[in-house]
Amino acid sequence: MDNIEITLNGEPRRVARGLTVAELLAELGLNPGLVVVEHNREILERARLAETPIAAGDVLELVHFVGGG
Amino acid sequence: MDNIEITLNGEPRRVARGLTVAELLAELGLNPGLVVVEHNREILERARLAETPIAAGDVLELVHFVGGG
Amino acid sequence: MDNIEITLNGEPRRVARGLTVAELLAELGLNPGLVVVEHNREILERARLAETPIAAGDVLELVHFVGGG
Amino acid sequence: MDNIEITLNGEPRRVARGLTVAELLAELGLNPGLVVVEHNREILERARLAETPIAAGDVLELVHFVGGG
Amino acid sequence: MTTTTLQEDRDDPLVIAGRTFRSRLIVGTGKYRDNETMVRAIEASGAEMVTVAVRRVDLDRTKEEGILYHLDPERVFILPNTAGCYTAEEAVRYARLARAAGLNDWVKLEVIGDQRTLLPDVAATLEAARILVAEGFKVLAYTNEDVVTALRLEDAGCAAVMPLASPIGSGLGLVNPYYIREIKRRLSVPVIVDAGVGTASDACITMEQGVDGVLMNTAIAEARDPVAMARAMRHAVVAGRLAYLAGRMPRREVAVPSSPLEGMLDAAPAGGGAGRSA
Amino acid sequence: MTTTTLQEDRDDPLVIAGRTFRSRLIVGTGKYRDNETMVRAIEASGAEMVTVAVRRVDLDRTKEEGILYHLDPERVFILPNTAGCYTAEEAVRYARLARAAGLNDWVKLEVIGDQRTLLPDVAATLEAARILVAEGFKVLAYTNEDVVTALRLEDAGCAAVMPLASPIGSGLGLVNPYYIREIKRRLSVPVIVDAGVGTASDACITMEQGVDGVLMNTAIAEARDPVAMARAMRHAVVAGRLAYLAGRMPRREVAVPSSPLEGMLDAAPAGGGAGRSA
Amino acid sequence: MTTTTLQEDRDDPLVIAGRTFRSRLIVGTGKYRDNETMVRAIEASGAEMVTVAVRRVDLDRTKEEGILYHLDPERVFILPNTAGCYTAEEAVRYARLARAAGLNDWVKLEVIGDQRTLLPDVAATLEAARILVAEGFKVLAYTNEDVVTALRLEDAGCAAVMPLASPIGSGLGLVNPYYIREIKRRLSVPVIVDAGVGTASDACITMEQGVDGVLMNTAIAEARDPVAMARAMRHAVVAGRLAYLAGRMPRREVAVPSSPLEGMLDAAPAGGGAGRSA
Amino acid sequence: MTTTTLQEDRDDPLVIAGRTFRSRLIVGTGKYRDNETMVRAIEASGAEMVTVAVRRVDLDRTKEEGILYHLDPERVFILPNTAGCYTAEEAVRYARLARAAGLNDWVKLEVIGDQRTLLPDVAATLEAARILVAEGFKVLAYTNEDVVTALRLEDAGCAAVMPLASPIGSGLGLVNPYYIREIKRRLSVPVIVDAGVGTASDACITMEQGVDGVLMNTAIAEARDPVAMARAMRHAVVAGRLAYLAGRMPRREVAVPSSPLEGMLDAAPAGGGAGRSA
Repeated sequence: MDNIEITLNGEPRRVARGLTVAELLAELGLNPGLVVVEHNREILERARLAETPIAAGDVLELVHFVGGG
Repeated sequence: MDNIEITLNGEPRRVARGLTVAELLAELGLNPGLVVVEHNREILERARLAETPIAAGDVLELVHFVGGG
Repeated sequence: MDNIEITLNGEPRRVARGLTVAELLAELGLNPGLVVVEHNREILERARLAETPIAAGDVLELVHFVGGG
Repeated sequence: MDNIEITLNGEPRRVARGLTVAELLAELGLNPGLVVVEHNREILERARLAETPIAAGDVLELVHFVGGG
Repeated sequence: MTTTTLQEDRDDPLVIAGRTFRSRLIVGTGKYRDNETMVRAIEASGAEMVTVAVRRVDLDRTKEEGILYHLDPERVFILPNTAGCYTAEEAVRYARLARAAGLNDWVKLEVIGDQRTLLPDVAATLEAARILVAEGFKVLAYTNEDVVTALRLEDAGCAAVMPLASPIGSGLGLVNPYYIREIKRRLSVPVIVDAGVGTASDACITMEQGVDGVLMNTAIAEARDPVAMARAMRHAVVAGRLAYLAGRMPRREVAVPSSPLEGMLDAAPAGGGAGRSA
Repeated sequence: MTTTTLQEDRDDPLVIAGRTFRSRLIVGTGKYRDNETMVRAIEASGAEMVTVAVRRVDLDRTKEEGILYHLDPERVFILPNTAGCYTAEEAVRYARLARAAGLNDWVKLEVIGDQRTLLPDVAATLEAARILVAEGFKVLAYTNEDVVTALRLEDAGCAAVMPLASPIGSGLGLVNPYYIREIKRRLSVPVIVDAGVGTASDACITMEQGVDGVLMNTAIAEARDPVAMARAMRHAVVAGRLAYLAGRMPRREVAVPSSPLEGMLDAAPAGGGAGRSA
Repeated sequence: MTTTTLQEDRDDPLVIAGRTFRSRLIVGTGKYRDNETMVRAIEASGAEMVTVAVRRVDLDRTKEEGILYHLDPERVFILPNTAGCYTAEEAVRYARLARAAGLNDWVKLEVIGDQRTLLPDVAATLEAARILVAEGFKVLAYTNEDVVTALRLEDAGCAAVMPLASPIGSGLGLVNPYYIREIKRRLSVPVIVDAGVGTASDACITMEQGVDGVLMNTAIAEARDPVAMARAMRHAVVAGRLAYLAGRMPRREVAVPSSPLEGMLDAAPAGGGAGRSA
Repeated sequence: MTTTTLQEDRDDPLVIAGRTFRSRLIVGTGKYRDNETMVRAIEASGAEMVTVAVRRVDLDRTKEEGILYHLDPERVFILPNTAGCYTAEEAVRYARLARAAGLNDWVKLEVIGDQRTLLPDVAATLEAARILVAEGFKVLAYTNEDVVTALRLEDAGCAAVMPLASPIGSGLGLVNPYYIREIKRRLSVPVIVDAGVGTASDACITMEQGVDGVLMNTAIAEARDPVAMARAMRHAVVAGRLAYLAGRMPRREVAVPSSPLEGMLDAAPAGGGAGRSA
């Protein structure tokens, strides 16, 4: 099928063309409520996860809170 | 009346001849339960306060507990 | 006689018109070798003390080394 | 030849009967000026080293100064 | 068993950016051997605010899930940090990501200037603080013991200033009480001592300087028994705070008896004096 | 308001001469501005044992009445001291008078050797201890930091040995932790550090050495707010004890981050780097 | 009377900006009760470099004349400071005036950030250092204990970096040996500890950290006998330097005898044992 | 190269039992890697008195010969010790043997009470001191920091009292300056601090307390470079002594400038203020 390459958390990754960020999170089994998405260095509000398609070459960072001091 | 001189807590004092230690405490308004009596350098048990007469020249120390560290 | 007003070490002072800085130091009994002169916020080299006239309104600072830590 | 047993610095040792302490030191190659002799728990003055014979069972301690704090 | 209250209520509460905390102890959530120990230690510490870091989700799921699977933001206030950032720009980026998580707009600002000591880059910290304050963040700024920098962080609008007791994770305790007292004396915003505490007495001494609170992580997480140490720290912070408020006795080089001198008995007649031996 | 238990119960109780105490803090009753403050401070301290002195009754009634008008021996254990005694004979006399009061046969043995420092006369203390132990007293002996003397007091049958932290009433705190740790390491009977504590952190540090308890008077009585300081001391003793049991982290001269190093985002593209300023 | 050399020569000399000094002690010239005491104290200190301040000539002649009436720049190297400056611009102005005096192009750069503590404004110090280095000055920069700032001052081209031991004139000694050791470990240019020394042992401890030198003024000028203290400081700096080079013994909490254990005599026969008393 | 005198002569000399010493440093002769190093270290230390131990001659000649093969009693005063003795009787025996060597009738009296800490048995020390003083010995008594014991040793006729700074060979330095100051304040005979010094600053701090001298062995013998450390100690003792005599400045928590406040130039016209950056 038809894939595109993106950079996800620093790693190259191929995803289906036309996939939205929300779909990607679902595919990754991530709870959108506990993850923050940075899309091409811009923070992507949760409200816009479903309406934001992923384009070839996009740089996505998925972050959350971990133990720290 | 007929008095004798004793030393009470380091001070000379005249008391009635024949007075017992218990009577002295009563005279001084002291609660025998909260005072310890040393009679001529010997500790006087409470049980014997009433039967112990005071003789001329006796040295009596009346002590109790006070605040201390 | 004909005087002008200048600011010398922060104080207003009247000096003779046409006086040079070198003459002023001499008048003040200062050894030019042990004093540094700032003339209108510019450092004045010793070589130029004699050729530099003082004009009305000039701001002169005469400094030297003192005890310090 | 005829030997006797003594205790020298805590060790049993056989020496010739009639040997003096001075002779023992010489035999041991010790400088009498740098050694102190305790003979049967009594300090033996240097002056008496030559006149003091060693008897069977004697306890001799030969001490000197060593490095210490 | 004996029960009592920690009496934090006898004291004014700690108020940062309008939010009230009864506990003056803030704890980190890093370096615990497991999440269960972390949760129990936080509980034992009595802390009402904990720090967390912002990191990438581990897509391989080999590592633990996010901390919010273990902590309830309703029960303990979450303070995101910018730990690991070496520039103002980087710290600002992490702070924005943290706010986007939707919990609150607070940030423990850390801009490190040196990898070996983890001491702050004070100029970059100041720069980041100004940017974040302008964006409406409540900035709690980690800094060194320098009162000049502390005053500028306050001027920049930080909600709290957090000088260190000694380097992060060192456990050296409060090395410079003079500087910490001076910072507290000069600032109006809360002063929270952050980093360097190694054991309970370090926390106690720190609070005795009059600061508003203490933040720690390693001292609890790396103790042999983190839960017991967390409880120790809770008591130590209360003890130090109360001692500061109570006002200590003066130090003296001459002894002063605690029992009265008067009222002693007449000494034994000469000839006795057992105590004269030796 | 937040409530918790002091958790003294998580720890083994302090046992002296077969008697159990949950609190490891023992307080004196001297030098208070008034009896009401003393009573409230003792209550706040959570102490279960208090020391008292033996003195002549004041026949002119100008001075306060006996302490037992204010303290209930049923609620707090009374430990009579021999404060102010300079010979073994004198101390023995005071101990016997104290026992004759009928409360118990315990005594805090003090034989002072020097008026300026109030340091003990160790030879006389040892002599008095032997006499009193032979008479069936439970002897808690005040002594200096010398482990040799401490061992002999234990050999003499003392129920507890009480080395000082620093001179009585000095508030200098624990001057020689090495000696105190050594005494604790070497003795089997309880070691109670007596005298010298000045503020909460002093008590906390002292307990962190592993000793069994702390005895103090001036630090509380001479604080600006004795009741608050008593509460501080209660927490400080628990904090120090728990920290000792928990096992502190190691001290390091190199910093160690509390937040993970992995999982950081890719750095900003070159050209950014705001933090590079200054 | 016993004579010896101070043996500074056994050590590498101190080299700053290509200039060699055998003494590692630099002294100030301020706060002396009179010039004669100052001159004698400098002589006694063995210092080869002294600091001076730049101030207005007193036109009323009420105050003392310039310091150069008392010090011979041929015998002692003059290091002008920018003491009292609160901005980079001001400090640069004073440095230029100092250089115009024609002695040398060195400057002890001080930009103060706070009047109460006299702690430096590190950002302004860095800014002034860059300007002065560009103008060819040999800059010896007074700074705080922050290694991040110290590294930047080195990067800026300073000839020496001078962190403080404690605030100017405080006499609190070396409060933070960790930071000072770290600065020395990380920098290549000479590290001179400036300010805070109060007595000889402070100077000795400071040198034991391995730094290249110590600068002081108040500790000598305000001693009861400044000349004797100057001599003390000379010895203390040499002692600390030599001890650093010699490498100290390890610290131990267990005693180790200095005299041999072997070679002891056989003990007294039983029944003796006088020492068993007590 | 710079030369000076150690100026010990500016001070009153140290006088013990009528004998005068210009150096206030006494060194031990034990634990050196070889005799040549010992001899050079003693020379470098400037010490005029050294301690030695009394031990059996090694009849197998496997061990080194007596110390007098290496030290000239004409050049350095020999002080025999009773190190290793655990009873008064034993110490008296060693002292008599030492005197029989014919050098002098001095003894450094040591009666150890505990093998782990090498702390003295004060009762046995006192007993031995009385016996030896009665036999005409000049007794220099090693003791702990207890002023009560120190006073009794003086009363017993000791020529000097030698409290420790910390346990023998520990290198922990002066742990309890209060006690040492108190002993010095109270005694009339010379007070020599014996044992515990670890590096030069320890010796300097010790002398700053006002004591008459310092005795050390391990700090020099176990330094990486014993000869350099010996020289360091020589300077440190002189530095500490001079600082004590000079009278140190007061400690302050507020800074005080070293350069004059008056005579500053008029500030730059507004608009300048480079230093306001950051």
